[in-house]
Amino acid sequence: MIWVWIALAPILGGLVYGGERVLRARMQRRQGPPLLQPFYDMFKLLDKRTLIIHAPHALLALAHFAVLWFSIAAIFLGWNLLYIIFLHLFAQILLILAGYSVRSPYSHIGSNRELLMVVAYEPILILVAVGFYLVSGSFEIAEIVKGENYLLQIPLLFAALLIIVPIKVKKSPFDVGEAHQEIVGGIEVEYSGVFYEFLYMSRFLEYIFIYSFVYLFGGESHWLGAVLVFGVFLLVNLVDNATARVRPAHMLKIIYTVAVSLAVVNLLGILL
Amino acid sequence: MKKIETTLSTLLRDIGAFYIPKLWHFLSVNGIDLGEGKIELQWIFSAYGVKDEIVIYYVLSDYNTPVPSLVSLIPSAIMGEREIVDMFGLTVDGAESGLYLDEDSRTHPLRGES
Amino acid sequence: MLRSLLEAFLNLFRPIRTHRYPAEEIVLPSGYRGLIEYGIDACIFCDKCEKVCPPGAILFYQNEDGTKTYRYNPWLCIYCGECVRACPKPEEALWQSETKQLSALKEDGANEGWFVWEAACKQSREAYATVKKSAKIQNKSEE
Amino acid sequence: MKFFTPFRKKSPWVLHYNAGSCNGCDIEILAALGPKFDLERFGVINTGNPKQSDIFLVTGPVTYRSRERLVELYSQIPEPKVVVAVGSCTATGGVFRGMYNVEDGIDRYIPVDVYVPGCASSPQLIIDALVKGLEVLEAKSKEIEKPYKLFGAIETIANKLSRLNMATKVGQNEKD
Amino acid sequence: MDMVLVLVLLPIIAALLLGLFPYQRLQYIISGATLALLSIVAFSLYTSLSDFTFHLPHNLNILIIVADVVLLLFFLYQGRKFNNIKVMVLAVAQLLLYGYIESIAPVAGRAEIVVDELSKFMFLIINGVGGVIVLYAVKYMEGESASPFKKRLFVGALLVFLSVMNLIVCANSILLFFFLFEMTTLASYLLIAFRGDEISRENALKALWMNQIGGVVILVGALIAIIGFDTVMFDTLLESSGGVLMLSVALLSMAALVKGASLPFEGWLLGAMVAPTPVSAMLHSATMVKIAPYLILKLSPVLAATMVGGIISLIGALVFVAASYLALSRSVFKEILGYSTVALLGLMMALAAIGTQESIAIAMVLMLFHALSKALLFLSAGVLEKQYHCKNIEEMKGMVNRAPKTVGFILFGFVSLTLPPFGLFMGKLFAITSVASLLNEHPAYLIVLLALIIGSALLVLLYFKVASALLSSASDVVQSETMPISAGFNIPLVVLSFFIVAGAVGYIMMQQNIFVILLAFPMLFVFALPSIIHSMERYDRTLPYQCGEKGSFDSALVYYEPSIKIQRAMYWGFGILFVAVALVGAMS
Amino acid sequence: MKKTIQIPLGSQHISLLEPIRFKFECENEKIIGVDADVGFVHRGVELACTRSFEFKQVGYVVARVCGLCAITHSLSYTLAVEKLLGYVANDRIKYLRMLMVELDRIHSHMLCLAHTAENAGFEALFMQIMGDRELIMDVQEAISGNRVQFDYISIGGVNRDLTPELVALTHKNLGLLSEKIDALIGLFDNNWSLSLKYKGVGVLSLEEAYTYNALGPLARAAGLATDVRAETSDFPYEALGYTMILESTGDIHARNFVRLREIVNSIAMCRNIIENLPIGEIQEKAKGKPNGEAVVRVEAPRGELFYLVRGSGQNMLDRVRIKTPTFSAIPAMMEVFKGAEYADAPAILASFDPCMSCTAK
Ligand code: SF4
Ligand code: SF4
Ligand code: SF4
Ligand code: SF4
Ligand code: SF4
Ligand code: SF4
Ligand code: SF4
Ligand code: SF4
Repeated sequence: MIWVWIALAPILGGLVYGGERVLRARMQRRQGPPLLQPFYDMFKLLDKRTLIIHAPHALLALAHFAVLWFSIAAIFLGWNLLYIIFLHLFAQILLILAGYSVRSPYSHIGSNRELLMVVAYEPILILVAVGFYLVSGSFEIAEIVKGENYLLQIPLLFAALLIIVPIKVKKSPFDVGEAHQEIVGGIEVEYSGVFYEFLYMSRFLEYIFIYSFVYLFGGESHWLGAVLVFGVFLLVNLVDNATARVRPAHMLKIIYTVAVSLAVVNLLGILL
Repeated sequence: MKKIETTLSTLLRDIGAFYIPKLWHFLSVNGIDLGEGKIELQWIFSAYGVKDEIVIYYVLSDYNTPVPSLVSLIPSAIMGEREIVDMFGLTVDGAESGLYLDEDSRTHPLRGES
Repeated sequence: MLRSLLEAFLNLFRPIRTHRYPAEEIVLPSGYRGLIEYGIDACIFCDKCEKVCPPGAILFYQNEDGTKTYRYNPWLCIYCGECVRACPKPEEALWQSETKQLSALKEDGANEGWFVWEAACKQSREAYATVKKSAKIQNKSEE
Repeated sequence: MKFFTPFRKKSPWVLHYNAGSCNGCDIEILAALGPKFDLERFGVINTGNPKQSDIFLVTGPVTYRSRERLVELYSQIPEPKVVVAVGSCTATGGVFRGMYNVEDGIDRYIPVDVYVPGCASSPQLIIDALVKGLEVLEAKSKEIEKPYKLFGAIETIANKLSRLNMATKVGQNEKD
Repeated sequence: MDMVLVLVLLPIIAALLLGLFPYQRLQYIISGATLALLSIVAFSLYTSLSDFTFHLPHNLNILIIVADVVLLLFFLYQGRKFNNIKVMVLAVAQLLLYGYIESIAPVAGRAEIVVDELSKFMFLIINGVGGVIVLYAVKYMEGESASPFKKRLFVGALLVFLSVMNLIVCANSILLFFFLFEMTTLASYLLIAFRGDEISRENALKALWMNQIGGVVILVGALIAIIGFDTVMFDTLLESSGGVLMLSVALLSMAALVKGASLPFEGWLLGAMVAPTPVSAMLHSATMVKIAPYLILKLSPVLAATMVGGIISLIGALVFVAASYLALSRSVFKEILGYSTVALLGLMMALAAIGTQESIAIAMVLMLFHALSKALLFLSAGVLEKQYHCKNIEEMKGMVNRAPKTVGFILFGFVSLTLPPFGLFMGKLFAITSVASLLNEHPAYLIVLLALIIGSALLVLLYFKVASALLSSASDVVQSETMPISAGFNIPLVVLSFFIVAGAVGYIMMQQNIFVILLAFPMLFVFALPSIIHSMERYDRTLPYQCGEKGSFDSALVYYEPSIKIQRAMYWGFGILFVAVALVGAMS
Repeated sequence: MKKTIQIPLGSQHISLLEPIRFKFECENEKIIGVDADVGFVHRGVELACTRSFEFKQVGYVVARVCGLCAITHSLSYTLAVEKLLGYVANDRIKYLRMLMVELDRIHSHMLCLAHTAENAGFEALFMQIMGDRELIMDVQEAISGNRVQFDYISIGGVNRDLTPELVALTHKNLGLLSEKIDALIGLFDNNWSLSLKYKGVGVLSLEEAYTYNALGPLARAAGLATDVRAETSDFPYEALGYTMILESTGDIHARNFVRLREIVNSIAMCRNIIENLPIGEIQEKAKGKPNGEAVVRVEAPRGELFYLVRGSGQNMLDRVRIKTPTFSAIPAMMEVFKGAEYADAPAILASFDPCMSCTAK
């Protein structure tokens, strides 16, 4: 059963993405694309002639996608949270290397920003993991989902996580890595056809990845988890529609002051 | 509209004496081909906050005499100067060609056929 | 920012502004400047419209029998309406409709075809002029 | 693959390039992306990136200086692709026809599939053209489409298909 | 015991042989054989179970005293010669202290040499990595502009240094340790100054005086140990309790901070980067500086769960972050590596000072894999420097096209420093786990945890910034020429890579954790990449998107320079913390 | 060692409507040098106006210099020619012309605000403004028959009259719009992320505004009191409630605010115009051929538009000189970029509301 879910992860993510595009359009009082639009895009991309800059660049996207999927699988299988975070980091690094491996200005800046984003959200993810550990006594997801009351015990960590969700799902105010109007999508700028497809789908997986973290806060109650995911989803989209994109430096500053101190205060609160 | 004639050699001095950044808005450099290799060059100013006050310094010249640059007085004159370099093929020191035209496109469209 | 958040949320419950265009026609206001239409019966072939048209979207082909054929290129026209204002018999010979021209495909020769026409019209006039001239000369010599 | 072709129609990503227009048509494209006409309901994303685009929305009659860029962008769009010339001046040169720095319509350089009239063209017309363009897109093949002019050959270098020189000026290839 | 003798004497013999026979081929054979022998011996030592101890002959002890005095006089002379007050003052201080201590030193009760688990582990690092570096050095020195004799001397010196290192990690007497400590100082001094130009000289002197501070604090520590516990032996000292014990230990750990180039002493290590690359590899990242975590590890039974231990782990953790951050503003490849070494040494010391069984184990793992990876990186940097004449990462752009193999090694080095399933990654992962589990004991570990997390993130940023420069290459169809790189350079790199992989595999096996093994799975993609690349011929190659324009794109990397104010505050802060170690030691 | 990145922006870039090419020399992402190429859109309108078009057609041609303020172009040209013909339009014509110019200003300002929001990464705001802008587009379409190129003004008058239905429609939409603008003003003032993005960013100081001859909203945002509407007497602006809008900080925020408040002012003026519309002919005969030289200045949405027309009593003119606002604003623009972050560059650029198509003509 779990393997089916793992196999379906991109589809699930695609639905989330599709739903998000509809929701965003509605928030802007537009009709918006159909719900299945991401899949149309996917199939369309498969049908394009592919242009590449050089082979390693193209393949790194593939590797990124595969490793990302692997990390999603790790989540579903209930592995150690820290491993999962680092696996994800690894996937991200493959992508960043890809961005750097072409001599393209936007790709380079995109990679730079992606690195900054990693530096920004990685600590928070780990702190959240540590928070789970302190409350449940284990880093294993399989153990963590057996606990409860996370929301009461580590509420500020949840808030910290909330702050970084927009980074991962590439939403305002922290969509600096993609920033269409500045760097035309950043890392993804040089991809086309099937190889872009992998990047496009890895976005779906990112959704699953980050929303799983949110889901964990529900503990053993699946309902609470689902409600949390939905609430965060809605909130993130609301914020996306109410803010402009901040500068990368601002993003770092906000994360490192607000989010980190929230997390630290919460951890201290548990410990003292 | 006031038109004041001057010459290329006295241009810098005249405009230097006339132009006070807080009073005058520099509009543009303008060239008008008069035919037979002659050109009228105009430097146009308007006054801030005063109705219908326009002052035009103009010079009758030909295409071969280099035109002095006003950039030292008015930094924004560079645009107009580059424009007349491109459009009329004049030489203005410090103003490069290539604002509008590529090297290989037609040269100096506004210059009259002579 | 809270205001914007609230607005975004409320927008979810407001009607959308989108006009489902191809499914639902958009009503153009009366007086919309659409296609130029031509009524051959009323036209007196004064060529005023052709002369006044800025981009040259109206051309007359000079037929050998002295009549002219009207050519109009909606992909060249800028819909300024100047031709209609110039026309001595507006509403009958030339008028501006309120409909839009649809887009053309490659086969319609929107540009390529017009180059051909321009050349053809020019040639037809020259040819006609020479014919006329020679006819005149002939007339004179006959006299 | 046959199975995928219908989806071309559902996900047209556009690239917009202004090849010397007066902005009139560009702001209408912008308006078409706006909430009233909302191109996104057709699945349109304005990618701004040729490599991920299917539809090339061009405005402007191609000025002398933008022609190389036009061809360069065109050659960076992977097939199948559709070119939509938005506005009278893009289709035929419009009011600029015959001016010295203008090339009378983009179809002097690249194959145009849909010509949109209007000066300025309007969102409705743009949507119409898009719908028409999608039909063309569906029928297209994935073979390489070449621009007409300023065209360096498509070469294979070390067994790899290369489009690096597709938009060099005529004759420039031989020089260097 | 014979084996330890082999470890100590074989390098010296090899060095002598090298001095005698000036044949290139022979140099390879000798150094290769030495490498093989040393590694085998070290490995068999490591697997042997028992600890053992032995006394040094009395004569040798006298000899050491004489040598020590000569050494200090030499320092004094150098200070005099180059007019460096700091060197002179410190040398004189050490002479006086040393004289006094020798006069009151108790007759050795216990053995001067103790080979325990830790020593064996260190043998492994020193001989495995050091041997490879010597092998590499032979090739490297070929291209150096120095007399053949000097070149041989250089390689010989590296070998002798190996034996010094082998001895230091089993010294039980603080005085012996001091002597060897000063020997390593001497070694860095001489080898940094090897090129003999102005900058080298200056940096060498800087290294000299900073390291001498270490010497002074060791002596003071020894003095206190003698006064308080009437011993100069580590093991006796560590067994005792109460009184001035903490002060003595604190002073000794301060020596470690200096040797480990923790801030504010990182200057000497960075200055050391002017030395020939094998020196950087050997002294300044792979082996010598490992004395620092080694010393802390040795002291950790006492340090664990004390204020002194706490403050050292604090310093270590903060250094980890600060040095990673400072590295981001650098553009010389070796300096970047140097800074990251400083950072990781800080981490190791932090973990060692925490002193739980788990954290000690992690510190040791970090030491081993760091030595391997850094040696690999330094040696590769040396190749780029020698063959392509580029030191600055800005010059290394697109190097992947020109030197694919070397860049491959460098990337592998980075990967092994940051990614699963390699040792360093595992080390950091477990470090987080173990620090997290400590949180319940004392919330103050939160600082260490934070530093750990943020520092790791910054290091990732750093490594991939550099990797990016190497990788950025133009389109596939644009050919660029590569240069053949001789086997002399490649073989050591291959050996190191092999060690890294073998280490990782061994480590994973040891963990017996299914997840860890699975973690290795994503790496398959990376290794599978090159093989797939060949099948990519049917795709069109195009140029990068440049807004429709043509023309080449040139970019520098991103540099994050902290402002002068922040830097100054940082140095002051670390200076105060450094002094605080002694104060805290005195108080408890 | 050189540590700069060259970041290109344009000629094709998603944040640009038009081809303009910047090359930013950046340290990290901080801009230290700018190089701009503005000539991609050069078509040769000035020459064509004197060679291929008769003076009566030129009004339609110069409208295609720029689609955003086409109406100001045709107005300036028409005024210049009318001056040469010695013709003075009656009040109704003047009022109608003013109405169109002000409507155009509203839509252009709104477009600029939307575009600045989009370039700052605030898509929802872009959509909101674009949605509200349709109100004014409808009015324009109804009055002139086209959404963008109005072709409303011709020599001797205007082409269409304002019927009572149109008056009603205009009234209604202006009323709706003014509510929306009030909401926008609140939003621009209070949104936290917008103030990060806009306040103190892209500052043009008053000093710089004087030195670089800034104009239009750009100058007024810096506190330089210049507005052609107050500096010419061609139109009775003061009588219709014109006030000059000034801000002092000179950053993006100030420019946005100048535009927002100008929209409010323009709405008020438009209402005054339609309420006090004089009675008269909308088209009178202006006889003769242009002879002599005339200069005309008109306040376009982006600042002063300048026309110099010289004729010698023939159908073809001798010289049509067009000096457009953005053309003059470019030196100031380049100055502002220096020291800014690249991440802000698209927003700064959009806040200048540049128009390359008129810059290059
Ligand atoms: S900018 Fe990014 S999030 Fe926005 S529409 Fe484009 S791809 Fe989507
Ligand atoms: S509407 Fe204008 S462009 Fe069209 S045919 Fe008439 S005059 Fe020509
Ligand atoms: S102006 Fe009118 S009457 Fe004259 S040719 Fe044209 S359509 Fe016919
Ligand atoms: S984000 Fe991109 S797709 Fe969305 S409106 Fe802006 S430009 Fe268009
Ligand atoms: S068709 Fe007309 S409105 Fe559109 S860009 Fe061309 S000139 Fe401008
Ligand atoms: S809406 Fe998009 S395509 Fe159109 S001009 Fe703006 S950025 Fe370009
Ligand atoms: S003038 Fe500037 S802001 Fe306005 S549409 Fe053109 S590019 Fe956009
Ligand atoms: S800047 Fe010029 S071209 Fe642009 S809108 Fe204004 S007048 Fe028109």
